[in-house]
Amino acid sequence: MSSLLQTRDLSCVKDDRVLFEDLNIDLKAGQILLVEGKNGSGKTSLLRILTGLSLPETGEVLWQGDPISEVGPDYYEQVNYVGHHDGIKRDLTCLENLRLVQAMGKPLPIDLDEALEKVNLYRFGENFVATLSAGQKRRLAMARLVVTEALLWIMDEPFTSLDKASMAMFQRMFEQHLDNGGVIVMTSHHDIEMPDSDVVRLNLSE
Amino acid sequence: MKRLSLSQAFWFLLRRDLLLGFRNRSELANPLLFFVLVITLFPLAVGAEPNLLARISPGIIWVAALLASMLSLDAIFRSDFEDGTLEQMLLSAHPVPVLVLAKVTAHWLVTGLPLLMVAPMLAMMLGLDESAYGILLLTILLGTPVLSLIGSIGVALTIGLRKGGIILSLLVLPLYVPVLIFAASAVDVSSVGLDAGAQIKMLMAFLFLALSLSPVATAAALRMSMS
Amino acid sequence: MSLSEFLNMGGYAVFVWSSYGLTLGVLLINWWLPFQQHKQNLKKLKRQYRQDRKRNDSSS
Amino acid sequence: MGSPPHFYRFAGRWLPWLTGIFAIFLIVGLYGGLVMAPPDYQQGESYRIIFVHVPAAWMSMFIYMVMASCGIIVLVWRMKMAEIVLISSAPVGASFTFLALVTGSLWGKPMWGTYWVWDARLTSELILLFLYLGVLGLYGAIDDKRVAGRAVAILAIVGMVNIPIIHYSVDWWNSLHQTASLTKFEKPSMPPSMYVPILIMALAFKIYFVLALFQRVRAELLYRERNSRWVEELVQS
Repeated sequence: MSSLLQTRDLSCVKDDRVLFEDLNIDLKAGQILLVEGKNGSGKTSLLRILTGLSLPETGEVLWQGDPISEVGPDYYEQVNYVGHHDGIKRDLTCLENLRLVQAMGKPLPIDLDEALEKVNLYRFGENFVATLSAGQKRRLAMARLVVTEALLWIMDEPFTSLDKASMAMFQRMFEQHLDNGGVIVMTSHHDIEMPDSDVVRLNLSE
Repeated sequence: MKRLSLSQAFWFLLRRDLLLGFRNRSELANPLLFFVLVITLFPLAVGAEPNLLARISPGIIWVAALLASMLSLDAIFRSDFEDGTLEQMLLSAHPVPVLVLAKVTAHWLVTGLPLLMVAPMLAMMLGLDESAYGILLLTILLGTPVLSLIGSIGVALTIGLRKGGIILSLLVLPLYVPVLIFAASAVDVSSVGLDAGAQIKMLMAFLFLALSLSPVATAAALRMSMS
Repeated sequence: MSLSEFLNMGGYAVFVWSSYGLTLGVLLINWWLPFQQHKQNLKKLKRQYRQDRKRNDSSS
Repeated sequence: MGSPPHFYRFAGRWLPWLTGIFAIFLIVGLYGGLVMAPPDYQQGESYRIIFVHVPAAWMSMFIYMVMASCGIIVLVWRMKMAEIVLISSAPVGASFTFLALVTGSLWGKPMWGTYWVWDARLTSELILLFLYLGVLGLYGAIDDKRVAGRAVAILAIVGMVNIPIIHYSVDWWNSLHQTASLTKFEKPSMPPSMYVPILIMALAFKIYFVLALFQRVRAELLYRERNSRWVEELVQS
C-alpha cells in the first residue's frame, strides 16, 4: 500500500531549542500515529507543521508524495484538525457552528441532527455554545470529524475534558475511520486501545 | 457533496460575521460613541466660535473617523484568534484572501457604516456648510473601507502579541495619510463651493487598490502570525 | 578666504556646523554601536562555550 | 552569499576596506561641499546644508527600497540572510531619515524663520520615519525572531507599495496650501560645482550604509546562530 503522509528530514527549532531533528514519518492508509513525549517536547509543534499551519526549520511534509506547500488548498481539504482551541464560536448555536464547519471544508452528506446525535449533543442543537460545559464543547469540536470529509485527522489532545464514555465513543469512531482507509495523527495523555498493527508510536522525548 | 463555491463561502462567512456582530451589538456602539465624543471635545478645546469650527470641521470629522475606525480594528480577528476559528479558517479549503475579504467587509458594515449615519448630525453641530454634506457622506463611504482594509494588515501582523495595541496604531496610522488628505480635502473644497471630483476619484482609486491588494497581504500576515 | 571666515559660514555657522556635526555624530554612533555589540557577543559566547566544555569534561 | 558563515567572513574581510573608501569619499565630498562650491547668490552659505540633507533624504528612500526587496526575497525564497539584512538595514535607514529631517529644519530656520514648516519633503520624511519606527517596533515586539523576520518582511512590502502614494498625496496636499518648498535644488539648473559634491556625498553615504549594514549583520548573525557549529569554532579559534 502506498504512503499517504510522509515527512522528510523534518526539524523544528523553537527559542533556540532543537525540538526534533531529522524526523522521518511514513503513514499508510489505516494507520494511526501516536505522538508521545513530555510537555514542551514539540508535540503540538509537530502537529501544526503537519497541518501546514507552521513551517519546519528544515525538511518537508509530503501528502501522497507531493510537498504540501505545493499541494495547497487540495491538501487542506483532506485535513481535519482539532487543536488546543475548539475552533467553535461561543455566540453561535451548535447547529450554526456545524454549518460553518461544513462551509469551510468538504461537507459530508449527513443530516446535522444526526451528526449531533453521534456526539451526544442533539438536545443542545439550538443552544449557544457559551452555555455548554467544557466536555460538551470538546465533543462539538470533534463533531467536525463527522460532518466533513477528510482522509487525514490531526488531533491535539482530543480527549481533554472528556469522560470515559465519550472517549470510548470517539475511539470507535477512530477505528472506523482507519477501517475506511483514513489516517490519524494524534497526541494524547490517555492510552488508547487499538490493534497494534495499526498503531505507530513516536516518542519525541527520547 | 461538493464544497461550497468561492462566492458561496464568501457570503456564508459574511452572514456569519454579521450575525455575530448583531448578537454583540452593544460592542458595536463603542466606536460610534468614541467618534461622537472626540468631536465633542473640539469645541470645548478650541472654543465655540462658529466660523472657526466650520472652517476646521472637515479635518476634525475625518481625524475622528480615522481614530474610531482604528480603535475598532482589533475586533476583526480577535475573537476568531482566541477561540481557534481563525486557525480553522487558514486550514479551510477556500483561498484565505477571499475569506479575509468577507470578514473585513462584515467588520466595515458593522463599524464603518454607522459612522455614515451620525456624520451628518456631527457636521451640523460643527456648522459645516450644507452643500458639503453629500461629499462628506461620499468620502466616508469610500474612505472608511480603505481604512478597514489597510488596518486588517496591521491587525493580522500584531494579533499574536500581548501588547499589540500601541504597535498597531504605529503601523497603521502612517498608511492612513493618503486617505485622510484626499477625504478631508474633498469635504473642505466642497464646503466653499468648489468641485471635489478629483479627490473623489482618488479615493475610488485607493479603494480599488486596497480591495485588490490588502486581502492578500492580510492572508500572508495571518499565516505568519499563526505559525 | 581665511579660516575664521570659513568657520563663520557667512553668519550661518550655527546651522551649517550643527547639521554637519550631527550627521557625523549619528554616522559614528551607528558604526560604533553594532561594533560594540559584536565584541560583547563574542565575549559572552566565549564564556558560555568555556563553561559548556568544562561541564562536558567533568561529566564524561 | 546566502550562507551565514560565508557572509560573516566575507563581511569581516571587506569592513576595513569599506571604511577606508568611505573616509576618502567623505573627505572629498566635504571639501567639495564646504570649500569648493561657491555660495548661493540667494541663500549665501546656509545652503551648504544640502550636501548632507539631500543625500540623507535619498538614502532614507533607498534603504527602504532595499528593505522591501529583502522582504520579497524572504517571502518568496525564505532566505534567512535576507531577513537579517532587512532588519539590520532598518536602524540605518531610520538614522538617515532622522538626519534628513533635522538638517532640513536646520536649513529651514534661516530660510523661513522657523525650524518647521509643513513642507512636502519634510512631511514625507516624517511619515517615512514613522514607517521605519513601525518596522523596528514590530520586530522588537515579536519574541520569536524567525516569525518577526517574516512579519517585518510583509510590513516592508506593504510600506513600499504605500510610499509612492503617500509621497504623491503629500505633494498634492502641499501644492494646495502653497507653502515654501525645499525642492528648488533638484532642478537641473544646478551648476556642477554644486551637484558634483552632492553626488559624491551620496556615494559616501551608500558606502557607509553597506559598511554599517555589514557591521550589524555580523553582530546579528553571531547572536542568532549562537548554537551552530561554525560560531562555536569561530569563537574558540
